[in-house]
Amino acid sequence: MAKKFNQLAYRNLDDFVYGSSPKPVTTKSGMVIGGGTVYPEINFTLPGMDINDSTIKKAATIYSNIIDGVLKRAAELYTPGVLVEYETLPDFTEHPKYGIEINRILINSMKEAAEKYGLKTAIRTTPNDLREMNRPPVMRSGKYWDTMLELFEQSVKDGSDFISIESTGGKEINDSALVKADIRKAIFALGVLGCRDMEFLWKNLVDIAGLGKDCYAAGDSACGFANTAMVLAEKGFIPHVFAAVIRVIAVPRALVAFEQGAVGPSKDCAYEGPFIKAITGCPISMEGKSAAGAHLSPIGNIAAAVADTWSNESIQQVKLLSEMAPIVGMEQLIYDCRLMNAATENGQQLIFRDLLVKSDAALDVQAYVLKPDVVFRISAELVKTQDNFLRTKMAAQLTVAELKKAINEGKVKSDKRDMKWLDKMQKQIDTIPDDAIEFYNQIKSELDMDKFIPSEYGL
Amino acid sequence: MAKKFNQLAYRNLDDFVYGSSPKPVTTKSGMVIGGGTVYPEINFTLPGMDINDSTIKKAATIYSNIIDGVLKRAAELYTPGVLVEYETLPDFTEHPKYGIEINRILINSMKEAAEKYGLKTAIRTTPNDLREMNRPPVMRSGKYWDTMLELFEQSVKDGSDFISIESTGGKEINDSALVKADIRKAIFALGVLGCRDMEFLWKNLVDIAGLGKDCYAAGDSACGFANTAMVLAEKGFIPHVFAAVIRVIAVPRALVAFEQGAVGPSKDCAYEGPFIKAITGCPISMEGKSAAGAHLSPIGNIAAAVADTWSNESIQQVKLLSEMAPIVGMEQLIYDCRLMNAATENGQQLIFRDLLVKSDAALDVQAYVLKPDVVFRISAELVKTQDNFLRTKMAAQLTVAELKKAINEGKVKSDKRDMKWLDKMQKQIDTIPDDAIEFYNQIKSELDMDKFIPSEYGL
Amino acid sequence: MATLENVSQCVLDGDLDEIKVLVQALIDEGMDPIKIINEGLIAGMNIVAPLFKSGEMFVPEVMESADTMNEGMKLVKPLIMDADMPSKGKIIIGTVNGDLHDIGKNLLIMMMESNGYVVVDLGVDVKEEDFVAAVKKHQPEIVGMSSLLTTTMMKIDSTIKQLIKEGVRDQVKVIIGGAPVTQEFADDIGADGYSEDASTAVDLCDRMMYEICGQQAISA
Amino acid sequence: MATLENVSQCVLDGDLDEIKVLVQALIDEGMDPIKIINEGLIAGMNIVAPLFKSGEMFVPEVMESADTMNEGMKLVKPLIMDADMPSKGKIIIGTVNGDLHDIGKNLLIMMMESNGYVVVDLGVDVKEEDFVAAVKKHQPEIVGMSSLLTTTMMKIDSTIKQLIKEGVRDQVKVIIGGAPVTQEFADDIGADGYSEDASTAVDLCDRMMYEICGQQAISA
Ligand SMILES: [Zn+2]
Ligand SMILES: [Zn+2]
Ligand SMILES: [Zn+2]
Repeated sequence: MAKKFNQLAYRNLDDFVYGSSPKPVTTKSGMVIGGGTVYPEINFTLPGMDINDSTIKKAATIYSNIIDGVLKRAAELYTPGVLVEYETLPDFTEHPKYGIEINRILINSMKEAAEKYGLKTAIRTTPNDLREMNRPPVMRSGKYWDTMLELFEQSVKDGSDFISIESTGGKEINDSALVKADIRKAIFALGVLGCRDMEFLWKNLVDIAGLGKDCYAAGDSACGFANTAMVLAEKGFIPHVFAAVIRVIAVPRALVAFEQGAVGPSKDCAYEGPFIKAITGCPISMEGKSAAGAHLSPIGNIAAAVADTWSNESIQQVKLLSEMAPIVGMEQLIYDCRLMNAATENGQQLIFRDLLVKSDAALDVQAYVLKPDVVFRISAELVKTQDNFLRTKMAAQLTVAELKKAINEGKVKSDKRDMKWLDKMQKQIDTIPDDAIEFYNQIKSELDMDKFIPSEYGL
Repeated sequence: MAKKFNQLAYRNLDDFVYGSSPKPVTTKSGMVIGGGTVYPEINFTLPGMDINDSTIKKAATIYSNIIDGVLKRAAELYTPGVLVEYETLPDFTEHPKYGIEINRILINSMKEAAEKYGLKTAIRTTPNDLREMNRPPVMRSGKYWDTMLELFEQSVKDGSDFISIESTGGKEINDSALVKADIRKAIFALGVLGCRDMEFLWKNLVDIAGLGKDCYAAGDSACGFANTAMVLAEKGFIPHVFAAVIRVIAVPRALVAFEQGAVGPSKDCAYEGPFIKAITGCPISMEGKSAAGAHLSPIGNIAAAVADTWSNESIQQVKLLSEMAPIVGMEQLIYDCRLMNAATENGQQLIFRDLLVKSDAALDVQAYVLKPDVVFRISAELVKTQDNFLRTKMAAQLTVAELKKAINEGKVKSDKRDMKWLDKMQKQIDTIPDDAIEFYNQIKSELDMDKFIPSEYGL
Repeated sequence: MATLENVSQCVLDGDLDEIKVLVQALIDEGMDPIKIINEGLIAGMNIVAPLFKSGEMFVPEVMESADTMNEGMKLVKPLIMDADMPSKGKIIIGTVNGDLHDIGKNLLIMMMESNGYVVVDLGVDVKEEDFVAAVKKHQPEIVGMSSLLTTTMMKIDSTIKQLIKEGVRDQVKVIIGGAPVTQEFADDIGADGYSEDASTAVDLCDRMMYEICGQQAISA
Repeated sequence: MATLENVSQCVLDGDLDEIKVLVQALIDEGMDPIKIINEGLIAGMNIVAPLFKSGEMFVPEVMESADTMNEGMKLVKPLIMDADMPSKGKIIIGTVNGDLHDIGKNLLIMMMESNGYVVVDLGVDVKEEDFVAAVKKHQPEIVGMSSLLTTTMMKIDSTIKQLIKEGVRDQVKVIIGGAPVTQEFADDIGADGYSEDASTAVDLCDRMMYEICGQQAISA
């Protein structure tokens, strides 16, 4: 039975702050995520190398060095806890034994750090979505589905605290929608394909999480959708307003995981997090300036405004002048968290939240849509329907309207071409019917049917 | 005529905040450093390579790519201004034509960025102190002195806004004092040799700055003294309390530059900056968590508490997942500055300063000595004498006393061995006479006379 | 009245309906179809390219212009021998084995095509031997490879080795790109060029073609 | 009463006066001087090393212990033939040409000496040919080079090349370190080992010596 979200999790905008959420999650080690403290979430990846039976030992050594290094630094800086994310590279999901081995290495090092330093840690295991290895993607069965689930299951049994994924259902259509700035196709990709796939996928993942002791299904990220849009916008390839709208239309898709039983913290790169937190009350992970090594962004500070864990997204094991890059990332995250938590200890978290917001909100439309009041206003409308597709269409309409108003009132910096694009999007959105199937029939002829298989989405 | 500092530049501790100082400095481009806004200060260096006539062209291209990249990102993020630091590698000072060429490339790119984006910039040129290339160092004449001054002079004429240096007078004695945690020798190195060298050197540098249009002598850093101590302490090689005391005894040395006419912003890695600002009222540069790629530190946030420019110290031109590392550094600095400046716009800079302080001050003795109230208390004592050596001895006494009190009162985390080391230092300091020459005669027999030439310090 | 300038402007505006009218009118007037291409359609894209580079046009707008140019091409192409079709050169492009990222690759293809290159898209997850087979079949001047993952970038290296092994490495220039890829890496593995993103890749290819064919090629 | 255990404890405590009394007493008792060294003085340092590694001792304390050991050595050394002096091996150490950093190097020397190695310190700013000359003269098992600057790290490479050119590369193991140096760089330029800092360098050298001489060397 899916959960229903038909009202906001908050009554008061002032309660909507970083570090605490109405439904905190407690890890095996006693970290209470959303319980008042913002924790750092550290991510890392291999330097350039091949992965095969002859190199896996070397890769394991690198992961082992990384985790030992970051946990040592975390202990030296007295962090109240660390969430480690292990996000797999494709080879580690395709060959689950590789992924399982690395996950175990990380869990072991975390145990050692607990003994050695008394450090509290938890691990989020995030297999990459392998299903797109088939072209067109096969979403509900087959070799890739099987190996992916194998990695999930064993990780859960081996002691992972959280499981997540950046799932890709609908990406095969969204990719070209992005570069063409085609909002109708993007709404189809996220609101029809994405939401349908999420429902299927997260039902399975919630069940798998249940196989473990105190293991939680944590949440998904529309990374390949909304973050790709953000990166394209940063490069000047597509309009910032388009990327801002994509961000918000990714919200109903993300919500599906929580309807199916995910409890957070949602994924770091899921900037749709603030909406999820407002609607579900579950804690969220976010990333901003301290993830600049993974991607530049116009939301370096505001991303932290209501974050419960604060992440560096990812960094390769390369040497900087001081230390290996993941250790540098660990230190930066810890100081960011210290500052936020210091404000909380003073009872000044609201002041600090508003500074994070003020820092960025007026400078970019993508930052503007993450303002807590904007998040509340849009979220309050979205909960009025339980139809995921309609929610997606509404998200687009509401965001376009919010941005037009903000630009007209001079509340946010905008490119001279932005208003034209907002008008264009509005016109396109207005052609979309309220019913998903009706929309599918309408748009079918425009879709590249070599790229996707309708039956994989129950269509 | 040297300036005298016999009282604090502030009456009220609440005025002692980041971004504004009693004596702001205005750059050619109109940036007012210490005038209310914290600016990012970006530094960068080459990846691993040889420098000679056949590679200098490649090096020039790399610097050109770096500066264009960072200024573009700075403009995209709407920063109110950028201070660029060009800190030379030895080859670029030894062959001034190399250093001059790179400095010109940077200045040209800054001009282009002004035209293209309307970006305000200024440049600090920091030749490395070449005099230690002689062993023992020759401080007041000779080939290295000459080439170093040649680079300073031409840079000033070519349009540099600020000149700085990390001077090394006394380092030849301080190096072994650090690893032996010998506070007497360190006081001799900084308070006798360092101060004497600073007087000679900065008299010259202030004159050279005067050769340029609106060019300022900005300040020095005891990097090779106090930051080396910090790094050794981070590695667990020497006691944190020892590094904390070294930090403060570097203050009188740094002050000499300002007595000679330097006006700030003092050097980024000169963590003695807060004391300099309290005493002289000049703006300061600082670095912390966003300089973690250059060195880890226990003062990631507190370092920003009274900073006027905020620096990344240095980063090589290496590729991270998003972008080249200097661009990543630029973005992180800008977001840090945005947040601080947002607080200032709200009139909340004091709240924010105190959060930066609260974040770190209780967790490490090196952070504790940078607390604004501690800085004020110690500075207020130091200005009572005009004798640089006596000031240095007093700095040591005062810091030991502050730390003992703080540890006893449970105000700062400490290692169980710290009190023993504080007692040991105090005993050693008590053996030091108040007169520099008397001290020199006392300690002479313990000095390795192969390592330094007394006459180079007027001894 | 239809003029070559109107055609160029129409490409710039991305007007898919109008272009047909204009180009057909010029054909009916008896204008040399190669002239229509070079001085009308491609000339239009030559205005687009710098506007994109300076940030005044977005990718979707460039794509509309490219679509418009292609719409015009459809009308003139049948009137010209294949061999006479103006082209800057031929490039085959693919994302390497194990890597599924295609947005960057697709942007590159779009930019290359709209700048007058003939592009053969091998898609994503392209095996070493498939690159080799494509070189043998299509005889391109340039091979472009992209990798977005640190664990697939070494596949660029192995593909180059395969090209050498099969004796076709010298026939082509190899250019590479993608998030983890750097100029240094390109130098290390013996690629001919590295490009940071789609918008600089065209310049890179122009330089490559210049090395291959001399000035001629670029002004084609 | 003086015992070997007292001597070890005295080294650990770093008591420069007491050590003379204790060692002299054992000599006067007629104890084998090599036994005094191995089971008293070096045994003391063998307690110090792990305490330093685990963060329970600071460098200045280790240095005091090392000084204390050396003070004891001064008394026993004249009683032993040079060739019989226990030593793990000989290492020459220097900071490369153009680089003036010596704290890290000096820490390494201190750690190596107090772990039983004989160290020849070439100082800072050491030219390629001076490394070679020192290898020929001192016949060390290991050569250690450090570089703290990105612009001097390539000097490690050129020094290794010079060792090869002069035909002495095979006689020694080369270990390297310093802020910009990485394991990858060490592999690239053909160094035998890389160490992150002084405290791990001793382990590295012990491994190197094991490769050279077998188990024997380490337990010397
Ligand atoms: Zn992501
Ligand atoms: Zn410095
Ligand atoms: Zn600096």
